[in-house]
Amino acid sequence: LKQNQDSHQTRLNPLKIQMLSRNLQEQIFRGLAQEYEEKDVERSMRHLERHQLWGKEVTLQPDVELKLPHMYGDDIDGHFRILAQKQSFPYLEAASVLQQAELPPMPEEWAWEVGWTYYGPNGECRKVDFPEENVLVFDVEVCLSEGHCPTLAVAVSPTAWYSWCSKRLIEDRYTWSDRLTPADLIPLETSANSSKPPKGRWKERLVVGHNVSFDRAHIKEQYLLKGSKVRFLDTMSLHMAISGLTGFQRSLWMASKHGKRRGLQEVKEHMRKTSLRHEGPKIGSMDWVNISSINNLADVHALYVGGKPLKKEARDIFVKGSMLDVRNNFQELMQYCALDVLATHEVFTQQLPLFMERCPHPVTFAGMLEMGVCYLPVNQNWDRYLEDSQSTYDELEREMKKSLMILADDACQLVQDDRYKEDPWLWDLEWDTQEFKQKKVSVRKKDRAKQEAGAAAAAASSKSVGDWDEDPGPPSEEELSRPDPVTEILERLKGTVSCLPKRRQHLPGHPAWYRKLCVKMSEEEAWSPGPSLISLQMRVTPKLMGLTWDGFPLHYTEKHGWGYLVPGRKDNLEAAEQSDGPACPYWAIEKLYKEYCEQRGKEKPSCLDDPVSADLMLTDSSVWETVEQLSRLDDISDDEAPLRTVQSKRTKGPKDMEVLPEESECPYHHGNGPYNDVNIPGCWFFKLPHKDGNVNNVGSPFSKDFLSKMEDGTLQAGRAGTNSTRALEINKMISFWRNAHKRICSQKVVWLRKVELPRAVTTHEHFDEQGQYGAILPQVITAGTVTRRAVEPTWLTASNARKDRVGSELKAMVQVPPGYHLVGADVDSQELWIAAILGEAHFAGMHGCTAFGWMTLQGKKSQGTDLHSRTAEAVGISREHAKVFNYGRIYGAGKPFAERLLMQFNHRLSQPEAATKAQQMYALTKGLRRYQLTEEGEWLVERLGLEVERAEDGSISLQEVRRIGKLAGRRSNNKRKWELVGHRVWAGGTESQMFNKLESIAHSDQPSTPVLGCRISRALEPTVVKDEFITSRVNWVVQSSAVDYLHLMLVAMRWLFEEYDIDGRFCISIHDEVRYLVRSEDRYRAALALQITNLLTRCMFAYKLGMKDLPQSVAFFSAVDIDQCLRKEVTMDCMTPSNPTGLESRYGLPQGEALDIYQIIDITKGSLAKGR
Amino acid sequence: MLTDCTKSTATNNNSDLTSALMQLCASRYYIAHGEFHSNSIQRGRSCGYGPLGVDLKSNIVDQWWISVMRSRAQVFGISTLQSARDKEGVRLVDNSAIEQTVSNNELTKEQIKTRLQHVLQRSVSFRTSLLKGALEQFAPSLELVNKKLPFGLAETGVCHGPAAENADSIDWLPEFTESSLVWFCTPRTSSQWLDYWSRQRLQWWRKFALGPSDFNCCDATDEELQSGASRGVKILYRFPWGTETLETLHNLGSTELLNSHRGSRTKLHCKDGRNSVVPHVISVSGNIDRGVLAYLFNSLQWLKKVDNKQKLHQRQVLKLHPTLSPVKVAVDVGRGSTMELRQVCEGLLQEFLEAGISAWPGYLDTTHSSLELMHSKYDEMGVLFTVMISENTLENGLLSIRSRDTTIRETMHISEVKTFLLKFISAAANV
Amino acid sequence: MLTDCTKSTATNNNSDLTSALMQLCASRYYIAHGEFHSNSIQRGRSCGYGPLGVDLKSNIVDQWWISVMRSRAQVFGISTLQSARDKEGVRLVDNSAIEQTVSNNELTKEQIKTRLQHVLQRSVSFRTSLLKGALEQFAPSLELVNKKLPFGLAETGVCHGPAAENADSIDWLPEFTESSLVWFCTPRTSSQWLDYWSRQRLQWWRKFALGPSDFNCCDATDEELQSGASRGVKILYRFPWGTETLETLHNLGSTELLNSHRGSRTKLHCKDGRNSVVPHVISVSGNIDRGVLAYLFNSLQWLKKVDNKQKLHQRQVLKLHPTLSPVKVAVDVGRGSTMELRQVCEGLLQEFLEAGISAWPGYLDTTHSSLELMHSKYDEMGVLFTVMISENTLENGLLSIRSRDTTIRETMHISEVKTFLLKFISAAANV
Repeated sequence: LKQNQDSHQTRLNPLKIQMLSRNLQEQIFRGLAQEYEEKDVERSMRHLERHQLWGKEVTLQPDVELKLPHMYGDDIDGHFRILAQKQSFPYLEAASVLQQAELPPMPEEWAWEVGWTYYGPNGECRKVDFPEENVLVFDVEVCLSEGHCPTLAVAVSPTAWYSWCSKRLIEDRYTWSDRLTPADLIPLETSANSSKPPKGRWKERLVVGHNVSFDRAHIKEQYLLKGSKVRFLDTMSLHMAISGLTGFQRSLWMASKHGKRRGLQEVKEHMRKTSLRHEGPKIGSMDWVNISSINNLADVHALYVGGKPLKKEARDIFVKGSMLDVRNNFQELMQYCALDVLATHEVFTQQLPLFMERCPHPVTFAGMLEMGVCYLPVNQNWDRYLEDSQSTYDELEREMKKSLMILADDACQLVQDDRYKEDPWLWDLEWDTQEFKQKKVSVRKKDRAKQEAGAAAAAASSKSVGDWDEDPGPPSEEELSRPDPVTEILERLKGTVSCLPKRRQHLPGHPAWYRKLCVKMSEEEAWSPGPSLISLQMRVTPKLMGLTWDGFPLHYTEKHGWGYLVPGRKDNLEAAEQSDGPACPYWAIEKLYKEYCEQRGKEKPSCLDDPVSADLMLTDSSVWETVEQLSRLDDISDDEAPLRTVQSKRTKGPKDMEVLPEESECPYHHGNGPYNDVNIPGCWFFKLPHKDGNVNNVGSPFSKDFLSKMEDGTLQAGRAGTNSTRALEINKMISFWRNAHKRICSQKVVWLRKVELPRAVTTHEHFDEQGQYGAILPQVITAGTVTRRAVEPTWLTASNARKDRVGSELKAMVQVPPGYHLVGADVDSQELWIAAILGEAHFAGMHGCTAFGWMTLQGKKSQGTDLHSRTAEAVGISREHAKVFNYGRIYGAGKPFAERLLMQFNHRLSQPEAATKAQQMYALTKGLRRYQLTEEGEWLVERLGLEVERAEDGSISLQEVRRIGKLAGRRSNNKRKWELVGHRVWAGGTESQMFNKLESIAHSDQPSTPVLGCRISRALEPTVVKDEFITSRVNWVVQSSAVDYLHLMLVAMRWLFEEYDIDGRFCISIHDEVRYLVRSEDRYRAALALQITNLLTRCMFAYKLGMKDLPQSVAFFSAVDIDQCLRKEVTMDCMTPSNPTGLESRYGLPQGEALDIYQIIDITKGSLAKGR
Repeated sequence: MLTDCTKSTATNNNSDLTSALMQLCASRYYIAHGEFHSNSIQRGRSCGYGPLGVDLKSNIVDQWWISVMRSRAQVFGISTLQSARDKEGVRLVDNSAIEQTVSNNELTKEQIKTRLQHVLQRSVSFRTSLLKGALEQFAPSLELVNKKLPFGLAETGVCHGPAAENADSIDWLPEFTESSLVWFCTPRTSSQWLDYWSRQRLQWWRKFALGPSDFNCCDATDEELQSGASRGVKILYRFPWGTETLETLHNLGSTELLNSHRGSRTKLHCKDGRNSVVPHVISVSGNIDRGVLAYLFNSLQWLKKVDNKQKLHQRQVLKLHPTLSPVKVAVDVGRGSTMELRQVCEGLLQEFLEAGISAWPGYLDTTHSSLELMHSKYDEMGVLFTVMISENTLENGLLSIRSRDTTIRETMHISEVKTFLLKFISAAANV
Repeated sequence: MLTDCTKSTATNNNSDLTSALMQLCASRYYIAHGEFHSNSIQRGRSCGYGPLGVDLKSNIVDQWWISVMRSRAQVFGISTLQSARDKEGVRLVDNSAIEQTVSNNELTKEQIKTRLQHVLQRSVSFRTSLLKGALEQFAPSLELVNKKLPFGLAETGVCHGPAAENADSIDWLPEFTESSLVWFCTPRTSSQWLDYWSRQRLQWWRKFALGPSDFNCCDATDEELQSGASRGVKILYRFPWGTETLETLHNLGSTELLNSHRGSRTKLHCKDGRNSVVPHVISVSGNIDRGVLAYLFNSLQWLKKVDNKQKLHQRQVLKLHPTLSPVKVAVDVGRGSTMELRQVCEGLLQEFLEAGISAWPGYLDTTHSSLELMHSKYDEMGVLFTVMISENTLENGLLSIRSRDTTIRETMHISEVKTFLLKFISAAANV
């Protein structure tokens, strides 16, 4: 053990984990000290020893000496309670006024007037600047055909109704600017043309709405960088917190309530399963359906309020109609909007008490308010980015299409001499051409036509007598003045057009498959030449490109989707002679494969380090989405598996396969098949592997699941030309922008005038008069999932910039105005730590006592003792892959998921191999199931006099349970069923304790988060769902605690900003990452505030889990980023095809700073106070 | 089996590809016959062009103008003189004055020298680039836009030189056609504009390419930078013998502009919002002759094919972009061409020419060759479509039209060909 | 009162007219500023052209190509080099070689002479006409038409000289743009072809004239005949200071052709029916720069008008033919131009440019001048139509469009302007 010289503060816990410096521990835990029980320490040491973690060398970090701000309350929990209460007090008060209010009657008639109109209790109405009450229910409607500009809005306060109309609604003009300025938006705090509130004082006010972030994005003052104290409360988020549904539950809910989506495969499957499983005690586990709903206002209203369903038909006018339609239905639409406001109020009235009861900690409420005011500053570079990305995309797409068109054109040459019959890909296309049709003309007419043509010819010959080769000299003046005989002939010949049918055939001379790729000439306007309809999605494309899979040509069948042909089959060659379809040129396929083998030399060893495909390289929470999707396909949640003897065997082929007399197997190639019902002479057909299991058909070999296969050369273009390869490359490059451009381009940017910007910006030396400064308000649903995580489709899911993805520099386009900086940090392995500390609290109540916890705190990549390296080593996969497994497992995914993932990473792995590996990995980590006997079981054991192997906690293994069961059955006469086992636990793995803790919370009567005590959605409480949705519930524990973490941070940061006069605001939180927009001069103080925030938040977690100490290694962010744009690392230059020269040279953005706690203390002298 | 072997053979046998293309260019009327011309163009200089080369080059120049003029309102065309009395560029003096001096035997050595110095003072200089002319036009052009930035001056024209270092090796004065856009902008935006134009120009080159990825761009190294330039970008084409620069973009700052106006800053001041600035200069200059060659190489496709007798053929097709292709349609007759057929051809050709469709009078050639030979000739010329008039046409007005790209023949009525071609050409411009 | 006084004042005061036009050309972006340029173009030489001059000239060149290429199937374009190592044309030698000789003090007189002779032998010659290049291309071109006559080779390009006789007066090397059609025909038909082309060319010049009678033709006198020519025709324009030749047509017989191929007749033989002949050459060569000036003079109209304050104004209108007019439409905004109006202008301009209608971004000029001043500026530029965008346009899409020729303003919807202009221009081309 290395000792730091200056160690008077250095403290190690009994497990040799470095704890907080003494001064910090004392300040935070107010003199309380952690106490350690001898037996717990011993138990922990033994556990660590078993997992080869005991006695590893650790390096110590320097101590941190810091004078923390004065803290409130008796303990850290009290501190946070007081902060949160102070912060949310005015809003909470406003909320309760609103909740108790009796709303005034709704006006009968709405005023057709620009701006706000006030409707008094006695039917009077007058124009006002904006509603002045402290609390409003608010709803905005936008006529989508006219862009982002708000069209009309309705608000109600406890005392009056208000309506708002936009200028664009009232005044009819030919054009309107497509640039949004604050003047186009709805004012709530300032009068027109002003960006200052009356008397210069911003008031604390509350706005309630359903999906209120949408409404917020249309409020003028929200775009101002500083000032507004309005906060928002979202009834949709409240609903999610109270009664939210998981994504899967939503589909089930729809199916059950509306009978919609009956056809949805997964839903059907689930229905079948639940009915199957509950043949015993018949408890309708669909009860949850009645205590929840999906998120839209109508259904939420029906759930909380009931009564007559809301009418939503009028909405269509806003969605599909024009401004004129809105004008024509003005009163009706106002009424509609007002009814929504009314309904929102009714919902809110019901929700508020429920929410306060279920999420009782004040930090939750305060945190949600803060989350509701996201703000992303942008400048002129935003437009430039959109333009650059789109034009790069367009150009690449055009290039790709062009290469595909060239391929199609070139393939046409195979028509000559029927050469297509020998092409390994193109032999089965439709190669037939059409006869050129002429009208059937009567003999008489034909004769006349002939005569006319004859006359024409005669006219011609009469003119020219001379030799063709003779220079006739120039036409004489006389000849020039007469109509030219040559044109005369032409005109006459043109007359014969009458012999053609009215409608022209579409390229009759071209092969049928090509014909289908061309636009018909007759379709006037949009005609474009050549096979312009071709796209990657078409079935003909992979064939034109000559794609091969491990050297075999791709082939498509209706029944099995995309697969490939493997030559060498002999058993069906004779049949080929008789069939009249196109004959497969198996000799050409053989030749192709031979060439492939020669090129390769020999078979490449199965590669372990395939790049992780893009969809798995995601932030932690999106892994969860993938996991949720995948685990839905798990037959049965895997912990049930050992008890039932249903052993999932290798999937058999479809039934008719067995009809074939002999099963023909390919001796030299293993893959997904062969499917011998595809009877192609001389070839076996294998299906391409599918990420959701091999029973599924592959619809396109260009989907993003195959990107990694293209990168490693498994799937490649067979033709030697560059066109195919290039098309594949481009497909990869444009995949991001293709999927995201709609969402990104529809981001609403509001540009600010100079007077609307803070003086700090406009007086800054880098302020550019010609520049543009504005903001995007991301429409974040503050609690959008059942775990209360925020949801937003663009910014919260954006991946980081990749060199080969057009437009992936998105995040970096959030750029500060002059004089400001972005200060933020990622919480280091947030979810792992939360899971770990839960496990530790459960096991021995000290930091680092479980193997999993120890690895999280102390594990080192260099020593191979961190979690991912451990898994990688154990299963023999790469560390990157292991990461995906680890997160997946912690989020509750089972072995089938792991199996599938393994096979996806390495398609050459067989199913049994994958299963073994998965088994191995789970035994090592999660451990094995052990069982506690029931009273009945114990009685039986005693009666039978059995010797049972028990663990420390008295649990027994599965084998023992089976043995007891068997013996009991043999000895007892009656067919009585014994309830042998009750509680089940995990044991023996590094993560067993953690899972036991998670499951114990998930299975408890009222699952709630351990730190802030937020209860799980009513739709997931065990009383309602019984044993359903276990995966979701287990996952909820960690995820929802992570949300608690975030809320704690937001509250602490707000406190420190106010307390120390740090000029800044909350900007955005993306999962485990928070960003603040801070005046440049305050940036280091803000960085220190962020570090202190993290320290207090972690301590709060520890404290609530009964630990009065915190390991030094997690106390602070490893780095706080101080930067001028949003990016993963301050040094990333975000080069992409659309930003080829990088952020620094193209946008003039220098690298930011990433400072650890020591550097920050150095700069700030450890003080948050202004003016050092 | 069909194999596109442009690239694969190319790597094996670059010089073969080059000589094959040069051979094809000479025999298919792109460049004048003779080693001199083929060497010239390979070195990025003008050569004598044949009818097809003239059209290809002028199509490229036209597209260049369209792209710079139509892309932005503030681009104005200018035209400056090739020669001036100046101290820069390639300087030349009149033969006759020297001849007189030499032939006059009565002059002393000193007299000869004085005379020669006199002659030298009256030397004429030929421009080596269009930049200087545009810089000189800057001050008068300010009026066009009321001193508002940015704006650009565009020009295409012949430049000479650079003169060979070694006087002995000067056996001709090299000339080339330059395209030049000189863009004046505020210092603040100059690096953005450099990016903008680099992207624009690369896109433009790629737009007409069969294989766009052979066109690329890269930053110029410090040694390659023009004097006074802070940054430069080169647009490159990968020729079989290596990459060559087609176009260069330089951010010249304001030094050159100040030089050309002898430092009188006040004349040069432009508006930038409320400020007054001396603009920065972005020069975008391309070598059109090398561009011609790049497109020729880029569009040459070699296809191997095996015919029904298992013989291996090599088909060479010049798949020039429809917009650049010098001949859009060839009009030809089948066997046994009679006077009437020829007249129909003449009429059709006239119709095409009047509609502005450049057409090839294939029927004028009366040597009867096989259909296959004829098609391969037109493929090598890069002719988009071949219209065949036959005896049949006289009866029912039907003719056959063959596409260069698919090699497929369609039947069409004579009254509809023109419309089809016009539509095809105008639609293809947008692909 | 409105009086057309072009002719009356013109005869009274020719030099006034000339200087007024030259003044207008310089201030309205036709030619570069400065005495030098205005002198140059008056002497039938190239000058620096401004944006409008560039367009006018290129419109004339385009029309020339259209007229010779589309008129007959057998005309092929070529492009030859400006300079060659040759004994003809303007011969020049490299400065540096002579400088070296002069600066080397150790050389004897004889050594100097030898060196100079050596240098002279390596002189470069610049072409003085395009004829020679075309004659050289004759033999290779025979293949194009399978030795069938007649056919022609066309080229436009810069020529130099002729070098001034007096060595002292050479203070620059004059350059001009020549259009050349070299027509090869049988000796039997050559004089008919000369007549044919003379008629064609005169018709062409007159087609675009406001006052066609100023264009005329006459036979060349014997002294004026080019060497070897049996007959010549000149096309003339009556400038204020007298008539000048715009284009000359010569029947050159076969001498020059034989000379350029060093008399090897066999290579030159063409078919004339069953006979084999050495063709005769008709050369048709025009001076485009002088053509530009001719059209400028021809289309300038002076109108006196009295305004409502009884003051006399003189309105100058450049009534260039719609086909030649460099700017078809100017886009401008009314007073109180806001950002939005400018955006509409930009959009409209873009639409015009994309449709190939050359348009002038008048809205870029932010100095607010009176409407009257603006219109007279556009009239002097020869702008066919002026489109005015106003506040009104934002509300109902209506704009006003003023015609140069009638000075009448019409109201039109913004969505219909483009189609109107396209129709007008294409219809005017046939007038």
